[in-house]
Amino acid sequence: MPPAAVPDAATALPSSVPPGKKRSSSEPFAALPPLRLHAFEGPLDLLLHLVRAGRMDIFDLPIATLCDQYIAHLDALGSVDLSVAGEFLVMAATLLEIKSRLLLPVPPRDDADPDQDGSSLDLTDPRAELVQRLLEYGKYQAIAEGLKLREADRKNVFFRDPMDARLASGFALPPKFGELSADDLLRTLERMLASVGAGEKAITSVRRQKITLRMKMREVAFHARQAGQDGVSLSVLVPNAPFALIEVVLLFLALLELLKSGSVLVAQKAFCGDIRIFFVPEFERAMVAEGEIESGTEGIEEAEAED
Amino acid sequence: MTDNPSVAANAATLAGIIECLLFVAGEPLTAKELAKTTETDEVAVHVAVRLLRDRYAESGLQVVEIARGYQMATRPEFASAVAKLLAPHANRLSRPALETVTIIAYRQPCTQAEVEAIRGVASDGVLKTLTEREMIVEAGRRQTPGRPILYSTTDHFLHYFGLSELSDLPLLDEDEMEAREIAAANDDAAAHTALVAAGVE
Amino acid sequence: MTDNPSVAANAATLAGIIECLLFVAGEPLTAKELAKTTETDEVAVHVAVRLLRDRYAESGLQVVEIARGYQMATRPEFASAVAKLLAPHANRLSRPALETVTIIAYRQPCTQAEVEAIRGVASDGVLKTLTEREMIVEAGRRQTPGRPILYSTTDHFLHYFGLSELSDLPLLDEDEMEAREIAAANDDAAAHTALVAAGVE
Repeated sequence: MPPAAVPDAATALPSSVPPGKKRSSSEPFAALPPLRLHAFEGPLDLLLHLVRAGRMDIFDLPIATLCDQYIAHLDALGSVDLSVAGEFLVMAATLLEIKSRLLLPVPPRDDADPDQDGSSLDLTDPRAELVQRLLEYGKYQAIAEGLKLREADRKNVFFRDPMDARLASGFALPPKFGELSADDLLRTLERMLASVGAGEKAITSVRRQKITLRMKMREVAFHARQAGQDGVSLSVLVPNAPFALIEVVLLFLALLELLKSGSVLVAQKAFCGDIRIFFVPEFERAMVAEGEIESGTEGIEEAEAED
Repeated sequence: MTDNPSVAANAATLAGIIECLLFVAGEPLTAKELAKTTETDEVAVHVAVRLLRDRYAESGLQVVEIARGYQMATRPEFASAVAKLLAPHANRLSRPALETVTIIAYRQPCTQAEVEAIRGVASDGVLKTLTEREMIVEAGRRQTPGRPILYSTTDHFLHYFGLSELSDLPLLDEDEMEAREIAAANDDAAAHTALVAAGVE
Repeated sequence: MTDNPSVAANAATLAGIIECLLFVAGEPLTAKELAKTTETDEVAVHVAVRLLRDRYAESGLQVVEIARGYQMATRPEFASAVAKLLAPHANRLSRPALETVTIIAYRQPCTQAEVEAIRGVASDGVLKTLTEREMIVEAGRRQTPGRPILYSTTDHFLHYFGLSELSDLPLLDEDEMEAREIAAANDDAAAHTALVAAGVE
């Protein structure tokens, strides 16, 4: 059966060349279109291609032909990029070695074994290992091809997402003008820390600092109150460099505490835009008792002290 | 058994319940899980699923057996309409990835070195991609020098290829494979054209 | 029209396609969206949906009209089985959340202070939870001192309570509303009953 369609390189392969005919690698097949190595997965892939395209008997591999064709393909590349073609060159060496060993006298065959009739593999044959590898790789290539078909079939079938996952993630809203989530603040902190170039290590010195959370809370609340209706920009509150990391951490914690107590509101007009902090007057606040803020703060400080 | 009308009614009710469960789960549910949730047994579940499948024969949906369980899915003939509604899905696997995952599927658990010995090329990048796509997972280490990482395929791999079990993979009889290989080498140039096309992509 | 077999066949095919679309969408699709995706018109969509509903009469699933669109859903009679499956993820609205979202639904847009005035307890945590669950959303600020945030309900809220439009909320005149809210704050069951009535499954 003639091949329905032959890959470009194969059309030019001189299949009329008798196996084993000597052919200098310095005169590559003139009509051969350049083979792009990146079209092949590796030397084994290229070899399999040559075996198939040349309709070679894999159990009686015409190694000389194969070797010549293989080297011709490498030559056709012109300058060889070692990082790409290293594996291909190793295979070329292997082919040459097999070819040379085939030139040596062949030990007499064991005629008592009826299986050694060419359809199965003679393990003393220098080609044996290569043929094994080609068989094995070809085997997986064939299955991979089958899986590819399954993949295509499967792509025509659609499933639905689990219910809970949809509820959790299906309706994510863009950031809006208004209160931000703690996550947004956390991300802001991460950004700030990243710009300072601080690692986690530096944060271990928390307890040694003279600044307390309550001091920072007072400072933030003061600035927010001073700013009035327009609120104060977070960038104003961020300490100027050089500063201790703890100051940034405390600023973040202070903001969280103040938010929790309803003393301030944090707003961002645009995604990644300026973050403003608004002071909330007492009478507008939720029913969070002043004492609760204090005790909460003290609780944290105690925890720090205990560390 | 089905002569008893109440049993038939029960099977229909169970089918309805299982239909609901498969609908909301959004992932394969095993017969065992279904039996547990419905407080029946696996036999009853299988009967109900068969009933459900019959009922869905005329439907745009189907109940498939996939990744060790049952799952509701659309029928392939409506794929183009559904694809229009949904955003384009993840890229298909490249040929290197396909080859690598095939080797792992058949030889699992296996090491990077084994994959590379068969493919004849470095495969670390491909293994990383496959791990990221949750097709393969690290499954311990081989107790040999260097303690290399062992890889095996995941349930997501089964799901991705529409397989129910690993045993759904074509059986790899060595002799048979050799025969196939010869066939491939001598008779089927077309298949190779496809392979080359895939490689060129 | 349906005498023409090809028209009937087309309607059945369209029903199958719409079935697939509703299945994968996981959110309500409007007749307009369905018509656009299937390249038909809204009349054809409505006919197909009716066909689909007839076919689903015996099924554990149903096609509901919700939040201005169609959606596939399980039937209420199988709720307990579904709940059992989803139990680990089940996350019902707490009573405070239910109360709060009720107040917001009827008075929207309204501020935290208003909610708290009615409920008589601090409600910031509840508002946060409701926002996270996308039942309510911030809808600007009131132009009064402190510029308090205004909240209103979302489409997700409609969906959660099986409402098609906000106007589907049981109508209350202002005086009665006040009375009920006070009752709701005092009586465990009242708010819940009102919402169950509103949720009408």
